[in-house]
Amino acid sequence: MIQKPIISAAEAAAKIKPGDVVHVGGFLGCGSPDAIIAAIVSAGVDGLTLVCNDTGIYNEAKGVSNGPAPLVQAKAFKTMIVSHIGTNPETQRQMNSGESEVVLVPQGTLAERIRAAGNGLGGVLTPTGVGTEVEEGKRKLTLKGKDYLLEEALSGDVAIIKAKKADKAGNLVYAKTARNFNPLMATACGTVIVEAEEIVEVGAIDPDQVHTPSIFVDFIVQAE
Amino acid sequence: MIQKPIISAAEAAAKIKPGDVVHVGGFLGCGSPDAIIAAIVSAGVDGLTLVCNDTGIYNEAKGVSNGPAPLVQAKAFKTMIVSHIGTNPETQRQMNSGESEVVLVPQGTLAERIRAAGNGLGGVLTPTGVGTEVEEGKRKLTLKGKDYLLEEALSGDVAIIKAKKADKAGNLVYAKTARNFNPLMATACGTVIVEAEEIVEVGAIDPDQVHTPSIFVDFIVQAE
Amino acid sequence: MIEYVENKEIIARRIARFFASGDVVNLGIGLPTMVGNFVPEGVTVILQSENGMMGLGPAPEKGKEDPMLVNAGGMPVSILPGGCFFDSAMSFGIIRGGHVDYTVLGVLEVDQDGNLANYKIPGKMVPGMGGAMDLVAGSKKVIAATTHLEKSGSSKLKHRCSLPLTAAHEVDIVVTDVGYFTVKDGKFRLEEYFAPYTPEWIVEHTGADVVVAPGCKEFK
Amino acid sequence: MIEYVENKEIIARRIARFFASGDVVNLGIGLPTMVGNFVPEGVTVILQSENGMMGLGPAPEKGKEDPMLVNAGGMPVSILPGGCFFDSAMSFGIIRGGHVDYTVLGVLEVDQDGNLANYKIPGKMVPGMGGAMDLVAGSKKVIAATTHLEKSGSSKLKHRCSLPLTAAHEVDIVVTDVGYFTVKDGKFRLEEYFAPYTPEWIVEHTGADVVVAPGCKEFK
Repeated sequence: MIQKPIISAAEAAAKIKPGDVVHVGGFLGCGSPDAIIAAIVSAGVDGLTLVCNDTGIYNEAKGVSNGPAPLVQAKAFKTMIVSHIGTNPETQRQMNSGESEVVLVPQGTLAERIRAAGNGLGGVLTPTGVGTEVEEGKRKLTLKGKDYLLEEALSGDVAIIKAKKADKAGNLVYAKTARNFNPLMATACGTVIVEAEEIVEVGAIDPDQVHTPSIFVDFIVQAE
Repeated sequence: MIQKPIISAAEAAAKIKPGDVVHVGGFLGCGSPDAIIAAIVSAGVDGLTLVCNDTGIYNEAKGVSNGPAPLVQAKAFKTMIVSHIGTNPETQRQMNSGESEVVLVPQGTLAERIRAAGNGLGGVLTPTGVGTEVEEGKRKLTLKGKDYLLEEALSGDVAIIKAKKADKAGNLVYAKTARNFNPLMATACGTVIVEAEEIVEVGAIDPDQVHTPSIFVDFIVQAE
Repeated sequence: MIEYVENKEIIARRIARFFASGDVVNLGIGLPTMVGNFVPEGVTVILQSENGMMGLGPAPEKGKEDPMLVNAGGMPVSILPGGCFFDSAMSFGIIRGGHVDYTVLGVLEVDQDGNLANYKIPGKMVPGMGGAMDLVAGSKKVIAATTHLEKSGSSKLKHRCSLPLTAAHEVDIVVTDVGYFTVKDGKFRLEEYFAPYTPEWIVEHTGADVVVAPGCKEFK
Repeated sequence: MIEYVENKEIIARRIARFFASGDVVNLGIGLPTMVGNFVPEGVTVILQSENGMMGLGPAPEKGKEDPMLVNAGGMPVSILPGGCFFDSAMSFGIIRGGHVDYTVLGVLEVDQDGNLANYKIPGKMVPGMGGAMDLVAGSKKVIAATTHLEKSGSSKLKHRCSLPLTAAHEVDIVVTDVGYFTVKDGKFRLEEYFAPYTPEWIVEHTGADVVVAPGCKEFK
């Protein structure tokens, strides 16, 4: 099996170009690729579009800044496509001041749009958001008397994700609730970089227990 | 955790009523719930609609009849919604004679239609089948210059599936290529019956390694 | 004269009584999370957390938290035997697919047509909908949990929501600290009242159309 | 005069040369499966099987077959280290999502517009499309593998398919036992010819428009 390059967090950050659409795994900081995020902050890339469940937790008083929050703080994002920003006042500030654009997407719809992109589907029909502001600008279809919104695939240029374990070919296993959006984003982006807590030899993971097949992964970063 | 009733194959068969839409896991007999299929043949239910990858392998000369083939032989199906019938001449005979209706669905589309039903989606947009007979009677939508067919969710009354291992709560693990359609069908039907090679205590399966969460499963049958 | 005093515990206690063994339940952040503490002895519910788990257990002891094991609010939790983890697509497949029996969530407003608003106060506060829109659209029964009155004294139950909706026509049950209501035929229907409040007091102090169900009784 | 003799091995051998290390490849049943035997030393391809695996290995020794480990034709196979299993949704997500570099499949007919027919002869034989429609619509490159002529002597390469299509305009490359063609601008373009056949013979014995590429050469 072909092995994937093991690179540094800084090398990973260098793969992200200004203006890229970047999918970032994690849920309120759980399962976020923290070392790569820190390296992108250091690299100072901007004009990015974020696709993530949320913009992380930012609490200055408690000294907490997790998930994509350090990148929000660094004003790396022109646009943020997320389901929740309630735990990051800086995101709300940037949105209200017009410094950045925030597009709110229902969490399940976000998951399906990312999956659709990775799975070659143009989109899906979901009942979520019917009768709400989420409808605006979307096609509505009625099937068997029930209304659905057509939600389109949402792909990205680069995905940065976090795994518990990667073999050197790129097969991944996630831990507990740190799985969340990571396996979906792994399918949906041109370049996929995983930050793995543990890197093991090819063959060390039971083939029935692989969460993300190796072929989706381009680069591996050893988590700190 | 609530435990699920462990029932016999005959009791499982009795849950299927004439006219039901039955999802049957397996791929050319690999990962098929064989004991339950045999029990349905014995029970003599008919007028069923089959949803399955295929109608099994039937080869009289070699004495092979696997997957749903024994049920095809018993004329249990009024309609068969499948992707492939090339390994079962009896299905082709019934189709050509008009004894039963066969609806051919591309395999990936079949997988997504079943998944959509289980996941509360009205349908998905797939490029598969554009420009072919599969288009007929379907809505075609164009997104970003590419054509897609709208393929609708395909639910069922009962799913009979096969697992390698079930805990008593109904969490399932599948083996190798015997996984195939089984986890998708587990989400898509009113009643879900699993035939498990091994039944273990609750807590015996690593929660990161569950393929089908317990809540989808209604009844467990011990495989022979 | 009856004086209104906020009482979140009664809301959580009443909601916990709806569940039967085997029910799959999603509890939202805040007040709904309290419901888990009041599930009656002998009733085993399965708690789902939309960040990707089934079989949510209590918070671990201090010092035993696992940063990889949190609920949808990012708080440390545990998993019960028979629970499992899954990705966000499966999590919302479970939710949207009608495999969750009850979702319990807080509201900013709820109205007599079953509309619910809880994710946005335009120009003021925009936390985002997170998983709420899917939960409300997909769960078999939606229970809105809310104190009956605002601090200002105005009713949380409305003729018509004025804030952007989280979902239209999806709320089945509303439990406040004065009573339990179903949503029927464009009205709130009072099914039970909580002492010291009376049906008369409740009708008077609700900013929406309330009918008192024929069998309406006191909850004890 | 050149006499046509069917030669499946040359087809498999030529196709195997297209691959680079790391390519994900799906080989259809029959002739395409043979391609796996001719991948050059030093080139490591990853074989995908649409029934749900990556890293397909050779057939096991007789007596060592695992009934739970088969390919999409139901035949016993093995899995290489680093391979993995998945369900049918993931399998076709991989296929439809453009993560398969090459799909190689047999044809009943293929035409100069890149249309392909291989799942149905109305009124005669209807095996069904299985995974072929997804594979052809989703793979980055589609290679049609076919003997050049029918037993009857008629060309498998057509101006226009007459049978129901498996997919429209998706075929990139056609390899027969006389040469290798690309599909371009509504014509077959001969890129390489296999001795003893010559470009002239091939143009004459193909029931479709064939242009000979400027750099067309003999394959060795």
